[in-house]
Amino acid sequence: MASYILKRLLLMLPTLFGVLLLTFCVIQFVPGGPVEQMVAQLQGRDSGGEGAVASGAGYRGRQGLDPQRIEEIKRLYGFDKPPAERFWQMLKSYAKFDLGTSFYQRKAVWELVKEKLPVSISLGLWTFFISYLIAVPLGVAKAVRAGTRFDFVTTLIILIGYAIPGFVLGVALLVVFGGQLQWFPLRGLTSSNWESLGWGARIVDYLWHITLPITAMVLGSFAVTAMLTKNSFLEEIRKQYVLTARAKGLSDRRVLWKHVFRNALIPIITGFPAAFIGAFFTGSLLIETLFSLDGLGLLSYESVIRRDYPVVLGTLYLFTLIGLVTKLISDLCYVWVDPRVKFD
Amino acid sequence: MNESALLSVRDLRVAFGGKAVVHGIDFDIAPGEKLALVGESGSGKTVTALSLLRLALNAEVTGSARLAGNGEGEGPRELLSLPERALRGIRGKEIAMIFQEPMTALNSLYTVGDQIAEVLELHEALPRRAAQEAAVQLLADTGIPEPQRRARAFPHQLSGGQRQRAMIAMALACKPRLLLADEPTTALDVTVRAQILELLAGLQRQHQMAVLLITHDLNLVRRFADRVAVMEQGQLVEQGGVASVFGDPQHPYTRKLIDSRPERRLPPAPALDAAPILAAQGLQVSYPVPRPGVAGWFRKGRFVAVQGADFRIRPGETLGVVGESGSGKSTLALAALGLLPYGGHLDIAGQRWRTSSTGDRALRRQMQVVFQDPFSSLSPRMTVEQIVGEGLTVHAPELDGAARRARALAALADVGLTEAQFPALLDRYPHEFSGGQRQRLAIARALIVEPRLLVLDEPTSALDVTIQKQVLGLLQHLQRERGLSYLLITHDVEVIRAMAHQVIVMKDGAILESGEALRVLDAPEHPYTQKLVAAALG
Amino acid sequence: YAQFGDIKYPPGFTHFDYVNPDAPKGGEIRMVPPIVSTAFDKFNPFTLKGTPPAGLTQLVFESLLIGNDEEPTTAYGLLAEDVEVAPDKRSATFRIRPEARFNDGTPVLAADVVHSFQTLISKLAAPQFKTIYAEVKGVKALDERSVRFDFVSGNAELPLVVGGMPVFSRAWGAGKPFDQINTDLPIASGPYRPASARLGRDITYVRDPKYWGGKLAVRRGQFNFDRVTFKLYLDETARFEGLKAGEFDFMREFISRNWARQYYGKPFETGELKKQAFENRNPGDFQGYVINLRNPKFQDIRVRQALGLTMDFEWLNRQMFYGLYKRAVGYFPNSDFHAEGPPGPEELALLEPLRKHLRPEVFGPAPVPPSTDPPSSLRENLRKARALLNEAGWTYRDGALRNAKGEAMTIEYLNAQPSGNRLVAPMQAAMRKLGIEFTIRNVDASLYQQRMDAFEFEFSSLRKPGTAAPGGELFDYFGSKAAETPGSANIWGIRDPAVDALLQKIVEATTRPELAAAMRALDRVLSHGYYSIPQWTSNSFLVGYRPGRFVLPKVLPPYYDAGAWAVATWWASPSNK
Amino acid sequence: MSSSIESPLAPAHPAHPERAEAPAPASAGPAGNAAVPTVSPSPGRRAWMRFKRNKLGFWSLMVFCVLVVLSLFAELISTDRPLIVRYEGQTYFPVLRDYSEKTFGGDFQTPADYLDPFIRERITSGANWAVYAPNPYGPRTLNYFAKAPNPAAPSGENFFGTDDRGRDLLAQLIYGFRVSVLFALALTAIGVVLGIVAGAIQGYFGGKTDLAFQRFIEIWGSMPELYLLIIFSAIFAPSVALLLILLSLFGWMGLADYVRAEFLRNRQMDYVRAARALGVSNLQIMWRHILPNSMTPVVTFLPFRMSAAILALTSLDFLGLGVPPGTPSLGELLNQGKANIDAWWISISTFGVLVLTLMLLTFMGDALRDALDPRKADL
Ligand SMILES: Nc1ncnc2c1ncn2[C@@H]1O[C@H](COP(=O)(O)OP(=O)(O)OP(=O)(O)O)[C@@H](O)[C@H]1O
Ligand SMILES: Nc1ncnc2c1ncn2[C@@H]1O[C@H](COP(=O)(O)OP(=O)(O)OP(=O)(O)O)[C@@H](O)[C@H]1O
Ligand SMILES: [Mg+2]
Ligand SMILES: [Mg+2]
Repeated sequence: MASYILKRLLLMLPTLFGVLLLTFCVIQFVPGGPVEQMVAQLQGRDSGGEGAVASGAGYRGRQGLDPQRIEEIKRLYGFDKPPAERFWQMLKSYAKFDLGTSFYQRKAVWELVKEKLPVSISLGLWTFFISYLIAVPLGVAKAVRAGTRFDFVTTLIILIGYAIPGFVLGVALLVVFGGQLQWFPLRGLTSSNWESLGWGARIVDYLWHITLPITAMVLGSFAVTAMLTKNSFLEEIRKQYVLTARAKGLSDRRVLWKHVFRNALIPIITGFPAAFIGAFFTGSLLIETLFSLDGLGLLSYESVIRRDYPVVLGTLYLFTLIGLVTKLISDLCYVWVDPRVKFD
Repeated sequence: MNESALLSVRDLRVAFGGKAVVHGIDFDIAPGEKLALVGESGSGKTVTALSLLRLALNAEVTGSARLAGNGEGEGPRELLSLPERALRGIRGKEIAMIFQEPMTALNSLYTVGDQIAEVLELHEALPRRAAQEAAVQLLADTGIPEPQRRARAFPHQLSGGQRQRAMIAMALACKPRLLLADEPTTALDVTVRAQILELLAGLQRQHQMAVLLITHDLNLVRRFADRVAVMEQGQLVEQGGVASVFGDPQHPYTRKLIDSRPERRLPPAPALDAAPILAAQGLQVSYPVPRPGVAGWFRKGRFVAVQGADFRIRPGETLGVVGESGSGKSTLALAALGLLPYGGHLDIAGQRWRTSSTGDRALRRQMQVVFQDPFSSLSPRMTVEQIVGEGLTVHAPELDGAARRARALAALADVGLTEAQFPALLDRYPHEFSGGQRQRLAIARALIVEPRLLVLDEPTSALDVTIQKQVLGLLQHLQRERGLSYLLITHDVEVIRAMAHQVIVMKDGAILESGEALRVLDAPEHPYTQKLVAAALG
Repeated sequence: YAQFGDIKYPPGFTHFDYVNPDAPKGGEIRMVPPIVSTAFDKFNPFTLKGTPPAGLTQLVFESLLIGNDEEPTTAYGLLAEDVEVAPDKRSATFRIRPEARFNDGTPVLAADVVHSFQTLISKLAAPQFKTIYAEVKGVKALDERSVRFDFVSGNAELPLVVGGMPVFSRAWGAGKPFDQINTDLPIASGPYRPASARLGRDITYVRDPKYWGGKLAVRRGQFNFDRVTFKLYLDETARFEGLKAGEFDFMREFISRNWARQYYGKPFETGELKKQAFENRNPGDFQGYVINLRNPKFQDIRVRQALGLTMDFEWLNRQMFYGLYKRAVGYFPNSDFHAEGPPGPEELALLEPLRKHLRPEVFGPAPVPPSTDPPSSLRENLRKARALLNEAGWTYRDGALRNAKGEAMTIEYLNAQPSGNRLVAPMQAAMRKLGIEFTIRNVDASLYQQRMDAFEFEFSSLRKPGTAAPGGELFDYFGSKAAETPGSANIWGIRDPAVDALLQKIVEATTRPELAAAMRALDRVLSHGYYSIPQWTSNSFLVGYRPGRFVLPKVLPPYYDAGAWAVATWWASPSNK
Repeated sequence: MSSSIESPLAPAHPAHPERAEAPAPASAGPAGNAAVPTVSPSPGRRAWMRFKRNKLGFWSLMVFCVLVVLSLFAELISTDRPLIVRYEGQTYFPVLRDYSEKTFGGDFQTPADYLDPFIRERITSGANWAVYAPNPYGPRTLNYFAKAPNPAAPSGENFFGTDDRGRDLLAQLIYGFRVSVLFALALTAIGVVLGIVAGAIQGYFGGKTDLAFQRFIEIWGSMPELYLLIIFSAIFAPSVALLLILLSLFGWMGLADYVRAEFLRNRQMDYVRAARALGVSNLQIMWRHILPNSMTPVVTFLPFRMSAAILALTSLDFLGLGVPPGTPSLGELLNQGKANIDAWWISISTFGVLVLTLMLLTFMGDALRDALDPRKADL
């Protein structure tokens, strides 16, 4: 086993390399790089939507950039060097866990990620816990009562929850509970006077802020887990060892939770570490935008759209690394949960 | 109705999807009584036992099964209509059950120790540690060597007999008032079997435990049971004291049962110098086992299950393998088939067998196997037609669907499964059969490809004597006609006597003795063999 | 100082007409920035990377001169008490007020001005400053409080350009390289300073009680709030709900549909919120669909004219804009640069020499975009369009509009804002009636930029911000040279000697009437070229605000930006404490 | 027995006295008698019977099929072209053929717009008549002559209202359903096949194959999908097919993980060993023995993958990478719903269609699972 782990750890190096290389290559072909982005921003040209109202005059002077200025910007971004050299430099600094700095923000990628973590963790972990805590028992209950009205009604409910896209639900929640009823705040993770609050009040304030976004995210996340739980349970529940367990006089609950659970939820249990870690590092772009939360979802999206390559590659590197480790952990979990499984 | 009875069953009927398989049976068991239920394979014995605990899935059960009060404030209870909750208090505690197929009946994700301890924690409210220790003790009582280690093993790491003993330990954990033992000793060698019977008898004496013993082994019935009930096609055709029934069988089926015993009608052993179809030299197999402590993280221990085995099988010859449960017989067979990595040499029809588990197709066709636990070796989502016919699709792809069906039906008929008996036989799934029927499916599956060598791991353990006779007859017939060779693993000395030319005796992974079957059985040299033979005659 | 010498307020004036000089100080105004950004991450608005908080330059940084909302080409002394422009307009000398102070109490000196200028044109600052000050040769501190800027050419606009330069203290950032100054609070001379050094989603500015310039005429009655807050919302729906929920006070609406459909409900009924359109006379932006002349099929003016006929503005305005917009006409709407009717004598004087380059129609009335109001109708317009196309050699056969070579007329609309798709749908339908296949190609912003820079498009949409003081930048938009320069703003590919000549006249204009005449002539020529299909325009700011908390000045200035105007000239009502 | 509740844990026979009589009549009922067929149905038929036994699933399948078929004939149900026109003694079939406007006395040679009041007037006045489709709008038809600004609330003219550019919402839903569902079916089918194949290979062979394949998946999965889309959209004009290809390149990985896990577990089973001993080829073992026992996650994910595909179709729209603009799709309607919250008819109706689709798919999935599970009794 130890040798297997070692093997996997060693294999991470080529994998990381492959990931970076591939992405780096792809990036070379993406039309419109950061230089174009910046130039567009500086020229203030836009294609005009509906909004047709005069904009106020800013600084006076000629707009537009001359080629010399554009060269300067290129140098600033290091685009004057050939790609191979840039890639090599990048690898060297990544080996030292130096992820570089953003093109658009005066911040190291590390710092950016760190900054966004509170939001992503808040959203991710809560959603994760709530959805698992509800979905798994619900799935079990559905399996036990498969085909009954309960099963039907809950299926209906979770599917409705699933079918409403998070952002539509988010908007609805926002309008009703934020705008109309004003029960919940509309944006952010904490109030502006958070610093001055006591501990208890801080917690309340925090929970108060995350209620709506979490609700919007959670509702759609049950369905898959619940259905998977249900179906796996149905698969297992008819096996012979269930009979044995019942012949022992175990209560249904115990049979389910102890014997069937472990067998049925192998995929879910083994996916757990990955999902758990994933909860830290994934964001939800639309919910973050809607509730003005500054999280990783937004960061990744914006960096992709704005061609902020250091952030794109840096976060990719970081997350791939974490992803690889968690995948290993979940494979190990798999062996741990099911002693019959062997990888070789 | 018998007032003194511990359990009295009246007009019990069981049906699956409208088709009745048990047609109203009545019987009583008195406290401390040992009732044997014998009968043809598929006659409804298992279903009857399961119904008593209301564990028969998809089954419609009617009738009555009344359990007497336990003298601790519980009055008599009607098992078939008791609320689930109350029934749960009875299951495992007052009535325990030993299942027929121990592999599938154990949860493969928990160690056997955990599974035994669980009952104790539940019914005796023992703390965890104490329960674990008690579990080890129970395993030891059933005669499992190294019970400490085996308690930490997962079911798939145990031999068939060991699993069965784990089941027994689990059932006996709470010293139930009634034990439903469904073929509890099929996978056990005679010495261990004697030990188990001793254990049961002890409990029965001490706790007035009643036993409903379902078995095909008439010797066992003779030695163990007080009374016997004979079942045929869902009907109880005869019941009474062992002596009276066996001494003076009334029903023709009973008579047939008693008169059936395997006959030795073998072709003469081939010449000793004939080229062997299978030759093993210094065959060695070991399993990785976890080491305790931190060391286990880095290195696996190895448990040597077969050690330096030499044997050879010539065409038309049967090699019998007998030996203690857990001595490595199944391991030996799997290795011989190339399904396990092994050390040493293995030659098949003069060709060196590759260590890889895939092997090549042509050689595969020459060797077939019947696994010890038939249920788990049948794909749960394939129909009988697919299971039995599969060998043909692989090895005789030229046949069309209809021809395949015909061949499959013929093979099934050979082992006593006919469409007349079982409507829609070919479209059934394995779980819809009884233990013995599943075993016959496995045999049919192996025979249909007409191999030259057949590895049979306890092929008749779940068969009643009449069917057993039929199957053994078939095997002998094939050997005579086609010169088939068999590697036959069994605990039943009578089967060996009837079938084997050569025999090897195994204990603890090593071959103790080998030679001409009749010679070994009649004049055993090794003390273990002597004990074995003595116990069988016992 | 005035570019064209037309100063409204004489020396010694006390306040601008559009402010209330006696507005009480105090209270708070909470705003949202009009553009969406994720977070504020620096206090230095002059470097390339990062996002400074909204309002920073207006509230914290002051310049030598300050304009007002009435005269676009005039500025008055702020930090400078006096400005002298050399007769040849090749230099300007500013004298700094002795009382001018930075917010750390130190006086504003000539050296600070020089420092600011040098910093801004250095590599460390954002590159556009270098472009802005390209025509400034250098700057020199003459004495402690006098500073002279030297110009490359005698352009009358340049004193305004340097006068508008933000001035900050040399001490800001304590000697760090300029691009490292991020979270250091700016040391500048404005009336407000950020309330805390923490950056993030919101920013509050507090009024500096020691602000040096509160009594100046150019500041009198302005910047009355004690606190100015900007709050960030990442989502437009959330922002609007925030307005309704009372999280902030003032919001501009850019989408007519929202204005018409969403600005109602309880808060509006109770009067807590008010929706109001504030008129302005700001030079309107040009906004229109642009046609790429580089493509042979659009080189025929009749084809372009026919395309223009397919747009049914009246329908759009009725069905989609709730009647809030007006049809845009010409390239410089809502200003005195807009050409109307037949050309006036000054224009004729400019056009006459170019007659050989011009089509005769140019000397007639300026073109008016087709209307579908009765008696004319879309059907009528389409008939005309068909006639024009036929003349140009395009006829309908085999299921498409084809030219002599049998090529079908297809038009691809390159678009970076999918929300705009709905607006071209009717045009698409109308073109289909003519047999033109109009497809929409959505691309992401970067690709759009790249394609536009390379002029690889057929049909697109453009917004050119209006300016009250046009100048050399027009070469970039309409000049022949720019048509060949990739990345230039002449995306039409206009190559017209007449236009070039008029552009030259514009930069050479020395008086405003001269400028205006040249601009009108240009507008006329461009409009007659049918290079674009003008879209729509509006001359009011749509604003939702909380009337209970504010008192508004009585007079509306002509040229202003709604947000800045509110922050500067509104004051708190008694209930706003 | 068919009437009794199929609860997996509760015994199938009466557990409580009050329920005692329930099964008896059932077993004596027609189901009980018909239970001894002499000619047995094939396994496929038995699976189908099990499927049918799940009423909900069966009816879901029926409804779904009807909806899909109807939407395939959308051109007859919802189109701006009249089905039949009788004009000046001649009969025309505009649904089937293009007629130029000139045919009906209009000005243009291009195909006529039959909703134009001008044309409408001509083909319905006097002896002329026209039969319009039940919903007289096509997917791209602007209701140019509507009275209310867009988006307009439901009215007699547009039963479901119009969207934000004045297209009939009902037509949008019908065509959007068709595009979305067909796209989703294709994407799901491809994804499932690829996912199963990849997962099966990894899980079954394990060891080096697994290691190598997993690395490949890791690298492949980290490919910046969005950039690829941007690159491709710069090269090719976006189309549904392009999107289908690109999305299928990445859509299979999640499922592959689950299938791999199931295979890793099932390959250790005795029946696999038995098949191996029989000499069955690896492919056959995977296909016949392991796969049927590893289908749970696949069946579970099917409906969800479908709906994810429906959403994916337009999640990229705002980048300009989605389907060609103007293609009706449910995702686009959802986006509109968000942008126009006050136009409730857009979100509600789209959402209703989505939920309905998802429900039908899930219930079908349930029934499929039942059908695949022989341990579920078949009558
Ligand atoms: N789930 C089921 N569905 C349909 N038929 C079944 C089912 N389980 C058992 N049967 C049938 O019921 C009959 C009785 O089965 P049972 O398991 O009781 O036999 P048995 O007496 O224990 O036989 P054996 O000695 O072979 O184990 C058999 O014919 C079997 O085919
Ligand atoms: N996967 C495994 N891992 C570790 N030990 C194992 C494993 N499988 C079997 N063993 C051990 O190997 C020994 C031999 O097992 P095997 O199954 O060959 O016995 P057997 O002779 O067939 O016994 P029985 O008659 O009870 O079936 C037993 O002690 C068993 O505990
Ligand atoms: Mg049985
Ligand atoms: Mg064995």
